[in-house]
Amino acid sequence: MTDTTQTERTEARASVLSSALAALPRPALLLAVLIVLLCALVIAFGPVRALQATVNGFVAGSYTGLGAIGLTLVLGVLKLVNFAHGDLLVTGAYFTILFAWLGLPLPLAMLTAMLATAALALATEKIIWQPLRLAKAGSLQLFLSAIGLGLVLRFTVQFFAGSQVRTLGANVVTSIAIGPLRLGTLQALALVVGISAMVIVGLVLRFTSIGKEMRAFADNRALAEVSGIDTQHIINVTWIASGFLAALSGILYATAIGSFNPNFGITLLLSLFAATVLGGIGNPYGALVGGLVIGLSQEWSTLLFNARWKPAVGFALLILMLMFMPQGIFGRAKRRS
Amino acid sequence: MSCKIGRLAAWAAVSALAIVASAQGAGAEPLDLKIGALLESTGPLSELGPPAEKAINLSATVANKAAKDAGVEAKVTIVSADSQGDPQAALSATRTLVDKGASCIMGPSTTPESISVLNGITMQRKITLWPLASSTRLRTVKDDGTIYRPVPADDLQSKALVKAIENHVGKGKAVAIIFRNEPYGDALSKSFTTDWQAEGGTISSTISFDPQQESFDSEAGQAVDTNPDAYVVIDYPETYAKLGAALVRTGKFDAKKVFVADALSFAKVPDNIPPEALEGAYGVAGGSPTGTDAFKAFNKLWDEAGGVANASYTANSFDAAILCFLSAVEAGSTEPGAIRDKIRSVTKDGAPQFTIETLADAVKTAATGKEIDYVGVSGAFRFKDNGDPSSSLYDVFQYQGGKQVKIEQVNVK
Amino acid sequence: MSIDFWINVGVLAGIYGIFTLGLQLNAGFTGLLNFGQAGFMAIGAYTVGILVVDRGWSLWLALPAGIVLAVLAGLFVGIASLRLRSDHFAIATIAFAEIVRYTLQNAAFSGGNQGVLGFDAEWRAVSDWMLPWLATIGLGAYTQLPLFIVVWLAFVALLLMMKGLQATPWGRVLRGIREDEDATAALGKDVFAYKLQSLALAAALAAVAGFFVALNVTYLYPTVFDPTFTFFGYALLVLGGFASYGGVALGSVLFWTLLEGTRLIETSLSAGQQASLRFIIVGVFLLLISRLRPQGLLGNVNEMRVRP
Amino acid sequence: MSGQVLTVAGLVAGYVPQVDILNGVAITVAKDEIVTVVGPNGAGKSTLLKALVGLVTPKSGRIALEDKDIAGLAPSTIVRQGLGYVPQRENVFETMPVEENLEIGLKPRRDLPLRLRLEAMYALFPRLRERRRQMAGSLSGGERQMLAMARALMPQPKVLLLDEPTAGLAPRFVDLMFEQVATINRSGVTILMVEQNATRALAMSHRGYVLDLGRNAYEGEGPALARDPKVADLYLGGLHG
Repeated sequence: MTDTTQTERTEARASVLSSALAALPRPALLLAVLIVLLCALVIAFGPVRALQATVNGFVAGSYTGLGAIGLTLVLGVLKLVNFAHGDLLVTGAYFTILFAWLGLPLPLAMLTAMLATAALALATEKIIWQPLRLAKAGSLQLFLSAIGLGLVLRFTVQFFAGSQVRTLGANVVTSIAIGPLRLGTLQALALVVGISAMVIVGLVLRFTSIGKEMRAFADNRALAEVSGIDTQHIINVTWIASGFLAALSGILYATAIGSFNPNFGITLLLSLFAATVLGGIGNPYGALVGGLVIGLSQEWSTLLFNARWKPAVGFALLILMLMFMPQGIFGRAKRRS
Repeated sequence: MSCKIGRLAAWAAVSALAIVASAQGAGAEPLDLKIGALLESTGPLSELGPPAEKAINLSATVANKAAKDAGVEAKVTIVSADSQGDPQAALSATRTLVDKGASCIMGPSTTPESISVLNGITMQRKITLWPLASSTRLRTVKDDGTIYRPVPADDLQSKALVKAIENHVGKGKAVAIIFRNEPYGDALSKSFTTDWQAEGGTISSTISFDPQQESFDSEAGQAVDTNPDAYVVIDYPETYAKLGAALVRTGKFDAKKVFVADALSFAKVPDNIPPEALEGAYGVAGGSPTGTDAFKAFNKLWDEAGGVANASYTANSFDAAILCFLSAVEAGSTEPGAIRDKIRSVTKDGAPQFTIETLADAVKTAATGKEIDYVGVSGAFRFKDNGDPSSSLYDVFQYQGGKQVKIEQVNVK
Repeated sequence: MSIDFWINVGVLAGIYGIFTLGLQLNAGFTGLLNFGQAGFMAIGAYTVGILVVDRGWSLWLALPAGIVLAVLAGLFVGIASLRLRSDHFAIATIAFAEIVRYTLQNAAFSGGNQGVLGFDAEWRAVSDWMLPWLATIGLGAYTQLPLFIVVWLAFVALLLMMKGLQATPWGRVLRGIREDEDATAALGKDVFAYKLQSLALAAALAAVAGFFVALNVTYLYPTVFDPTFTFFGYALLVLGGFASYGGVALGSVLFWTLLEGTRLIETSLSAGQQASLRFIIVGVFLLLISRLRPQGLLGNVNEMRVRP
Repeated sequence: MSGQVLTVAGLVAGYVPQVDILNGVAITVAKDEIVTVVGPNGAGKSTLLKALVGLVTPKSGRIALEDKDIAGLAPSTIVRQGLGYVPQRENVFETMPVEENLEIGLKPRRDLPLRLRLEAMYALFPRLRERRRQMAGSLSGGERQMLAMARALMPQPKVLLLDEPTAGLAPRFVDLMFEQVATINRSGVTILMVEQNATRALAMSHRGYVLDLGRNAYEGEGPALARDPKVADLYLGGLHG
């Protein structure tokens, strides 16, 4: 009996997928705060510097936010703290290198890499996560497995590809001028892809049958089961989507940033988690907006402090948000019965 | 508890037996030299691992060929271990190298690793350590003459940078410093600031960035916004690929105003760095290497060997291993202390000079016990008492068409 | 020769053991997912280093000061974030540890990027005094042996202390909190205060571990205290067994034997591949252990779940 | 066994290998009946329903829905065979609007038209129509219970399993809830219910079972069982105060 109660409590305590539209007040509040801050920065540092920092914040945020969308799905739907997610991004980028080396043209190599990473994510479900779930593994065992999987993925990539710096060879220096402001062309692409991915995932979750089932599963797994939802199917779909999105963001990251090695996933990982939690676990809009909020706050902070404090600013923001807005920007507190 | 200690002891005993079984008569002919390579194969600096590994392996190939050509019975084997870029892991890694019989240890790349390895192991065993770290802090520790740095320390290099900027931009100008927030960038930026201001120059901005961030556009913007006469960039290629792209994207950046420190000195600009970020940029490299035949020969060797592209400090790693080898030949021993005591005899000012191309002759001469002067790929080595290179000659180079071209030499004190 | 290597493995196992006793107290016995342990360790270690180098304190006086500061940090973190949900608490503590690390790297008082060096003279004196004494019983050749002995004496003492504490009413209340927080609160126990004490005590243990890290590495540098330290701590905790102090000792020895022992694998691979292979093996091992023996080697299957 | 919609025989089940909560339960439910299972705390009432719907895997015994053996199947499969289940707690998707909850409920029967089923539910529970766009998490206790039942009724189950439908409700809603259950039954739904509020539940049931320590203790017609002094003494004593 205690078993069930505990799982039920787990689910009750986790904030889950929710509709962005229905949760307007908190995002609106956040938007207001951001606008006030931006105005203050414009007054203090002049419009060009403040707005350029804002543009940079959007770019930095899009890298984190896009990566966090896949993570938030697994965290929200499967309640799994997937510490290997960053390494799935790496796998996606290196699959691209592999397929390009095998002779595929780059765009096709990228697509194949996304499919391959999705297949890999599904394979981890079959080989690792499903058996652990059936054995009723606790949260620490799952966490440990995720760390182990991350090590295996990252160092398998490194074993075959080496740890030297790689590039996908895209032109990363061209930029678009908007008045006195500059935005890198590929950075703009990253931002567009990030927002598109967010909207697509959001719409799928909101309106499609599988999306509704995923939300139901995330909300209350036992109830989803007895409502006739094929839960294993939902789990598989979630992994496929997560792997695909991870590869998409890994490839975009590798392309837009232009230079990477197998460590980039693990260095990005804590930011991904921060964006996920900030946005409200399980919400794709939240993941991207969470990423943007971190990006903005970090880039804005460079107007005030030396840039080397950037990461610390991100973590401080995370702690403050957890204390004062624990459900995240788009998260919804679940009432306990 | 006792059972755990017992287990440990059992392990230890097994390992000890293995070592005894494989041990060979020390100092006996022919020379069987093991050179340890402490590589950052994993961890935050893992991009440094593969090029360093290749450089040291190349040195063994070159040394073995030279020994054969010289008819000297000496063999070099490289043993390597992963320092993970972490002082604690570097300790374990070094112990495995020592267990494998390493007489010298090449690397590691950072000051914390170097000091912890020195204090923990190498100093007591008189094993020479050849760190690629340039912090002056390394000088402050007691090393019993075991540290030899194949790279110039910050204080010399910062003076070379000052001279190069004065020659190409002018005295008393405004300079923006951009550095990677690590011991290397931090220390060199501080010495440069002091030296530049002492010469009447101004620093328009000092920007340090966290290497683990994904974009550096704000940092780049801050650097160009002050509209400096020159930029000093202290960075590794991995992050400069991102930072340089961001600098170019500002639209207000002129790579010809850039002066890079030695970690961004390559024969050929690596693929991952956008050409616009370095084309026309100046840089300094210690010991007068660029443009020498040895430098060209090394780069040819590198390209022929295939594998990873050339990167920073590979020539320094290569030279360090060759120096260890020549010292062992000179000492006629692989005993670490004996090698340590001969290093100055193979880098003797005024003795007959040899380079990578005449290495066989160098081996032949050294085997007779005569002093020699090995002029490395990265330049001549003049070690001071503290093991730092004292060479006052620096090449000022410029990247032209993606290649390093020597412009002039400067002399610093 | 290789004995040196294994003594070093033993030193690491002992240090991580002390570090993980705190995690076991928090996660295993109180149900708190403390992921900021590396931060407390850094505070302890840096306090010692800075007091000795900058203020001229004795190393032995600086150690208690480091512990006190780590405890204060534990109380601060606890008061700020213990009311958070458990998974948020985990993330908040990790963020705290990272802020500590970045502060140490960027601030002037901590030596910034250049770290803190030269605080261990008094320990070296002790070590040098022990070596000839060890030599008389035939153990003198191993320079790390004094540190090994001191670390393990401290570890065993602290382990026994923690075991003893667990048997007291205080320890039973903690376990009650892990089992059912609401029920424990209903019995009139101030759950928050108990959790705070648990966290502060773990921070103290982290500070002791940090002191030994400093002696081992001889150099205080921020990256030594990155979150990986805490992850390794949890890995060996789960390996040894949940809610078992003896498991911490066993887990630590096994984990470090594996992690460092894999360095000795001889292959004809390149150095980079060999290094990668090591971590692939460790990763596979972590996957296997959580699959085959989820409760850990000395753990009890009924205690393996942390309340989220 | 003809005429029986649900037949359970010799059912043994539990959560952990060593401990069986159910030790050979046998019940039958005929078409259009309300059958109530009562018993003291820990008798295994909730476990019985969970075993029927597949959330707890039976170790032995037979569960037949009409003629099909459903023991050991996955919950989603069992539900598709025609069993509807309303858990005692956390029985709605709190982060989803009322209408989406109902839509999810229809998953086992994709052949039924959504519009018509929604209309049928709104007709049965007019309150839900008013709240259709509202998040289920913001509903009152009684409304949640209605939504939970409506969700389970969406696919027109052959038997509806109710786990303590009145638990945690304010007294004035308890009457309402029993009325609702009666209404649902009159609309042609067979009901198997587990209740703490035993006397009231038995009084409105066609038949009843008393479970104790995971075994059948008594069975009979609902009202008669409620009046049975032995049953009242042993099992109903303090339960409905």
